[in-house]
Amino acid sequence: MHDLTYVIDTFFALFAMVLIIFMVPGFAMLEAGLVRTKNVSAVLMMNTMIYAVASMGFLLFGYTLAFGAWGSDSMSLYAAFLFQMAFVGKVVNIMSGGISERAEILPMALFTVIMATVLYPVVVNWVWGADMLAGTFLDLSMYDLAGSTVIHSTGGWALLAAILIIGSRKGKYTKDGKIKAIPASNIPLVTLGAFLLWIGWFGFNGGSVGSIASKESADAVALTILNTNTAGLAGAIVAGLIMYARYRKLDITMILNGALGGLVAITAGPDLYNIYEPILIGGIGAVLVVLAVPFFDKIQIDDPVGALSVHLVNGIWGTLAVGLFAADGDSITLLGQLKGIVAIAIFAFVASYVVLKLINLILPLRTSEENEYDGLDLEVCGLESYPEFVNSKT
Amino acid sequence: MHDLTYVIDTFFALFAMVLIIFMVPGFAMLEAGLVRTKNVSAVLMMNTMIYAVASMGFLLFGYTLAFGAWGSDSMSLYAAFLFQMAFVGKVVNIMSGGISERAEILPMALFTVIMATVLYPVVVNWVWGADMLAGTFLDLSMYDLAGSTVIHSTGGWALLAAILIIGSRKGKYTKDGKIKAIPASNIPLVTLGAFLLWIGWFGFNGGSVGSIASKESADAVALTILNTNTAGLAGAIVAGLIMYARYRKLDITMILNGALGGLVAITAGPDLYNIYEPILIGGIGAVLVVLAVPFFDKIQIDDPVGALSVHLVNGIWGTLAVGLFAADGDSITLLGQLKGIVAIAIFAFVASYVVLKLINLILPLRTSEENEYDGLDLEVCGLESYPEFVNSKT
Amino acid sequence: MHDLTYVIDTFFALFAMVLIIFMVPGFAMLEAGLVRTKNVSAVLMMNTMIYAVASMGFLLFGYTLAFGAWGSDSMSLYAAFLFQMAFVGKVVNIMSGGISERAEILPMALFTVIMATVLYPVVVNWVWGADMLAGTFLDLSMYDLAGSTVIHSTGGWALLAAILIIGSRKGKYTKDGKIKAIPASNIPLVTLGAFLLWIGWFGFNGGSVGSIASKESADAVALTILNTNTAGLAGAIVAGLIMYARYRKLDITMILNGALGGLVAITAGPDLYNIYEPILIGGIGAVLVVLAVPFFDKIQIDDPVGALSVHLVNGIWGTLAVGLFAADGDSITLLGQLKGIVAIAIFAFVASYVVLKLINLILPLRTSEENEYDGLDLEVCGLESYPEFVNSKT
Amino acid sequence: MKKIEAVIKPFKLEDVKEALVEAGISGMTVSEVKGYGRQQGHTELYRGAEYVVDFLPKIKIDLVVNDDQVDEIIKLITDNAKTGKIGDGKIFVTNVEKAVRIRTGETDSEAV
Amino acid sequence: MKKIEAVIKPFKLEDVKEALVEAGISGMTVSEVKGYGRQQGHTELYRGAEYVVDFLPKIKIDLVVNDDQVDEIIKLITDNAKTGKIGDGKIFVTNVEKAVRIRTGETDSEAV
Amino acid sequence: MKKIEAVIKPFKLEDVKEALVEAGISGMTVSEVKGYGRQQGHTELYRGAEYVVDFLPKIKIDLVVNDDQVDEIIKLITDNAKTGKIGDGKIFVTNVEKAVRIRTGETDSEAV
Ligand SMILES: Nc1ncnc2c1ncn2[C@@H]1O[C@H](COP(=O)(O)OP(=O)(O)O)[C@@H](O)[C@H]1O
Ligand SMILES: Nc1ncnc2c1ncn2[C@@H]1O[C@H](COP(=O)(O)OP(=O)(O)O)[C@@H](O)[C@H]1O
Ligand SMILES: Nc1ncnc2c1ncn2[C@@H]1O[C@H](COP(=O)(O)OP(=O)(O)O)[C@@H](O)[C@H]1O
Repeated sequence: MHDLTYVIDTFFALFAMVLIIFMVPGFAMLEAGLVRTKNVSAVLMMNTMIYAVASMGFLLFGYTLAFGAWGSDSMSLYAAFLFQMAFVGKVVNIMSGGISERAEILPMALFTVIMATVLYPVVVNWVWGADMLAGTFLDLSMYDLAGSTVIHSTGGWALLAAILIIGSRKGKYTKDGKIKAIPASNIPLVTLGAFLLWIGWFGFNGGSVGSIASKESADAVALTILNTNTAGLAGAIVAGLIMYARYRKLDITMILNGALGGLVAITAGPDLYNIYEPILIGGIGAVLVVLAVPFFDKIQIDDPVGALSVHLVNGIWGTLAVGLFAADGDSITLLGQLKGIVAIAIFAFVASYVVLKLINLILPLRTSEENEYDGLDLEVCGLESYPEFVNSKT
Repeated sequence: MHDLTYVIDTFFALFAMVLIIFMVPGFAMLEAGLVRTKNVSAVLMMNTMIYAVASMGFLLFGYTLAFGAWGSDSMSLYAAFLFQMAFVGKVVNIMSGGISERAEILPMALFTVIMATVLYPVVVNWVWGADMLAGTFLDLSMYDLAGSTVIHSTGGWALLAAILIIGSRKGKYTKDGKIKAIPASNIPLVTLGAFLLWIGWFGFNGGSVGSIASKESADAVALTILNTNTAGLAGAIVAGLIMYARYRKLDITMILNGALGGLVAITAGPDLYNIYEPILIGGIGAVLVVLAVPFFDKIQIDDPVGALSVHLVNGIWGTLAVGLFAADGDSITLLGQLKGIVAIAIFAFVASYVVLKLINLILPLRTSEENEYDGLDLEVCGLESYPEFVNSKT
Repeated sequence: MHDLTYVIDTFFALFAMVLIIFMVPGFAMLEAGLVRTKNVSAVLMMNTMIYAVASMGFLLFGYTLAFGAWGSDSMSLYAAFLFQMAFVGKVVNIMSGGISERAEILPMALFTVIMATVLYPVVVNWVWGADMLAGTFLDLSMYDLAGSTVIHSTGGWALLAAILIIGSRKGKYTKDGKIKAIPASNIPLVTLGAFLLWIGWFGFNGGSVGSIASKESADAVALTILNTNTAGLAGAIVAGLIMYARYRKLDITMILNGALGGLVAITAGPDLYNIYEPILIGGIGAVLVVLAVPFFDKIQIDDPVGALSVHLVNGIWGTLAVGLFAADGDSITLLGQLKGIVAIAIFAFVASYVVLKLINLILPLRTSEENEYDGLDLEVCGLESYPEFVNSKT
Repeated sequence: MKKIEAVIKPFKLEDVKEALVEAGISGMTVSEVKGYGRQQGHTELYRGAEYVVDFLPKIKIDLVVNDDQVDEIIKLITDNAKTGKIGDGKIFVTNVEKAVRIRTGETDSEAV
Repeated sequence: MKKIEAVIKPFKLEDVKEALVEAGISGMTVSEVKGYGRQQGHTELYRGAEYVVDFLPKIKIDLVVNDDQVDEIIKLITDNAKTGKIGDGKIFVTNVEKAVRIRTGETDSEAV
Repeated sequence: MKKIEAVIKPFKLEDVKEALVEAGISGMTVSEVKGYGRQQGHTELYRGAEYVVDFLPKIKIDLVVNDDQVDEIIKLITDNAKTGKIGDGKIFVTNVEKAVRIRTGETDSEAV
């Protein structure tokens, strides 16, 4: 009997891992669709290298740092590793999208390595893993099933640090402080990417339950996937309603961002809610996205893909939501959630800021003005993404 | 032991559901590729909102209406729900594609809600579910494993009703009755979408077997997926052969439509056939598509994505095929199949027609001539789908 | 108990098969992105028809030829068939990509049928299947888990034969022997395709272990998928490093080719290595790709998608690697691997060459110069792939 | 000979072409351009930020004709491209000193 | 009337347009072209093979104005399109014999 | 100075460009246009409905040269763009009154 649960949980972890890997093309397509044509290949290359470098770093060092040792009783240790590995790149993905169209590649690659092998593993160790700080006042009791804070906020804080250092794209804000919209170049790619992410999320959250091989855990997994999906649905609907109310337009990019915001928000506790609460949690997630996108623009934090609004803001909201809707007065409390949010915020932001500043001294993070105008594709990849289509560089 | 079959069937239902969700980007990419560039974002938005609104409506009301109550002994009730939920949007998808490039969004959103929460659940209740009409002369004995009639024809009849009310795209037919081809804007997207649908179909039909956790049901699932695939293969080959015979051209859009037609045709009984019959069933499906596309054009039923030919015509054919190839003289009869087809046809067409006519009184279904010329992207989403590519609006 | 392992292995085979089917759109998108816009639909049609025709041929004849008879004790025979069927098209895919932009469709369709029903099944019979040559001096002891030789080299040798017969694209090499780059038309499609292939590879290799339903086989499957992924990661990283060292450019097309090269290289023995060896095997795979692409160009073997470098070269390397890293002195030896490589090389190349030459007599493989200039889309499919985008034919 | 350059609304191209062909014109060259003028561009919205697209898509027709055809052609284009709404476009006439048909080497009025 | 054709670097279009509009120009027609000139194209790399892209993207502005505005407009364009680096582009002036506004039938200087 | 406008078949651009460059021409501007003419467009097929694409892709080369170069250039273009089949295209010559190099302000024959 034990053998079969071992088999089923291994199979399930592999299934979940495969779904998460769909998020690699998911992020790549989403971001390639959101940037201008002249930066598309650079963004695709960055996404590919992030997956490669971050996963490799996690194999060589990160996993041991996070979990102390390789090993798993309940499933194949290789499957357990693969599932965790599938998460790593996401943290850096979240960040790389937000600084695209102006960041140099080499320093970002360096940061990817540091993030994947040190910063993120430390966060995982702290919250999910070996817990090196157990017993100290920094021990965290935060509940964060699949990483609203561990993945999404961590990536978001690193992005905020990077944007503060690197600045906004040339032409995004006029001298007199007006915002110039820089539209997405390929909406079908954006949509495809968003849905690949959505599907990947079923593996992300469902797999985080850790086992499916008993009646209870099968129910927990199914509930988790149901609630994950519901939060995404609610996010899309609410974002659509707000856009329609304000502009009479059903802006598809905002609707998809709303859905992704809902998905981030549910990620901390999809197994804890009843089947209706995710409507509220995802819906509020979408409200936050719709408010945050223009807010960041107003304070001239230039984030071409909306990653801060989706991942940082909703990473925080999702972690809080667990404290609000699922506190049990014992292991899960609003205060415990808050403490976790703040502790990780400080660590992720400060560590990223310092590391990026140091890298900036040796390898400037910002590309030259000329490269930025010509587009990073030529500089970085040496090619054009759509060479046969006449296009107007802006 | 029972626990493990519960676990395995839950896992399998989740696996099947994930495959079906790939049909959401599948439909979106297929339709975004088939319409002109100026309507691409509107179509993508519509597909996204259909998934969101229809699934949410099914969660809040539709499921209870269809199945009487939540609950399942053999697997997690959440997984059972998710699998059924994954079907809902498809019915509306089938319809929305066929009226794209000229339909207003708001009335269609309203119809989506009504379809997902009332019309489709009634059909499900009737054929698969709680069966409110059991015992009356309207009780149906039709065999329809995964919905050739319940999903595809229902969506097709609703589409036919909509096209009759809404009319054809401006410029599609000249005053003297000639047909003007309006070519697809992006063939790779069409192909990608068709294959995502194809893959989703494995979950659609395979999952409809309902269980995999015994030797017999494992065989039934595997046979179902094999036969589903074979019908798609045959559809592609036959459509290719006909196009080549008639025009010396291997028109990829028709080949893909042929494959989809074969997949619709097999859907009523993929578990009932031997491994060769699907070649015939899918092949005839493709013949029907290749004949139906110009036929609908001739009678000036303007269906930009070929949904009537694929889903309605083959939904009918597939349901009939069960009666022809798999009648057992007892529970499955040709007459029983026919009765089901007709009953659902009348209900789906009349109900859709009436509801759409009523909606049309308050919110006109047809967009203004100017919006149609400029493209719905600007009107509906406020953006262009490929802003950096110079294109010629036609 | 036996029933449940039957169920689980059936489920697992279906899961693996579904992943492999993602390689159909994977190859299609990769190749559609790599060719010029004027040949995109022809390439998509070819990929679709290859899947359809090759799979159908395998259902009707090929499978019996390869395995002697239908049947499986350990899982549903339908699932066992489906898993094997999913492989077939790949062999022809590998080949069709490399001759695109100049090959006529009909003769290639004919070759597809012969390849799928005779040539490839003979190879499978020889290495994996009924083994008709058992006992003769041609009996092979090569270890090739998922087909570095059986699939990738076989397809590669057929491609080499085809390119030798068919020649290079007009304009690719100038009269004075200079190479003219013909750039890819759509880089996001290339990237999407590569990742769909990557994900499909998990099913390809993982499923080839043949069972997951015991602790040992669950470990073997998980290790296989882990090692498969690691080789891809290493391939991407090493290709990136070399391109940067040589040109200061991180050419995304080469990075993706490097990853695919690594994946091909690991395919012969992903279950035999420890978790670090794949880094070396995949890394060397990428080195070989980066060297082979310009090498083939230099000797004027024109391969638009780099299939020879990825599949043929690394198919050989991967099979050798098993002899180098995993020889056990008994059933697996370097010599045994070599013998397998050479035997299949001779058979695949000679048989393909002869068959293609014969076909060439009746139906010329090469399209007319005018069709080549205008693009195959018009000739073959009768349509344009992106009709609304102004583009410059080159 | 004269070159007539007409900038028109894209959806009028089909009508204008038909009219020109009926009038016996045997050739023309068309390009996609963007026009700035009295006709105001539309406002687009991108993730909550509105912006004005002030260059509108137009079609430019280049047509070389004999001097005596100019007025007739101008009338034809005007009649068929007019909607009466702002943005209908302009016609400009310039002098062509020489015309050559590449295929045959014919020149001037034989070339067009 | 004269037609001013200016071939400029694409990223200067915005500046030039603003300057023209401020100077009271009410219309212009813009197209995307590729330029060959002293400015060398860049080298691209495709899977290890380098190649030169020698046609560079440029923007062509067509502007019909009254004779007396020509010099002022040329100066305006020159000032706003200049970067001082090779490839800034050219301005050509040709004579326009007739202009018509399609919407109203107005001609010549009333038409532009 | 004269402006030479040549409408040619796209696949001849490379040959024409090479010939012009060899002849010492230092600049030209190229655009993608669609041509209607004696050359019949091809028939396309879309899901069983056939339709004619009657505008064919062409390339337009704009080239401003000194008066004395015109004939030589016309010959060069004619020789290199000719296939002898219908649709080879046309060359039109117009007068340019003024030319300015934006970078330096040089005018007329120094500007081209
Ligand atoms: N002075 C000009 N020079 C060149 N093109 C012009 C000029 N004025 C207008 N155009 C072109 O004509 C188009 C229509 O002009 P507009 O002022 O919008 O309306 P109308 O044609 O009704 O006067 C513009 O979009 C532009 O392409
Ligand atoms: N003789 C010419 N006729 C037409 N266009 C020209 C001519 N010479 C240059 N151009 C255009 O002007 C652009 C800039 O010319 P170039 O020689 O590169 O630099 P500069 O303008 O600084 O002299 C070219 O890209 C081309 O579009
Ligand atoms: N009167 C004209 N004015 C402007 N362009 C023309 C004219 N006649 C032909 N053209 C251009 O020349 C191209 C070739 O003309 P066509 O009549 O097809 O063949 P040919 O050049 O052999 O006479 C056309 O596609 C069109 O772009």
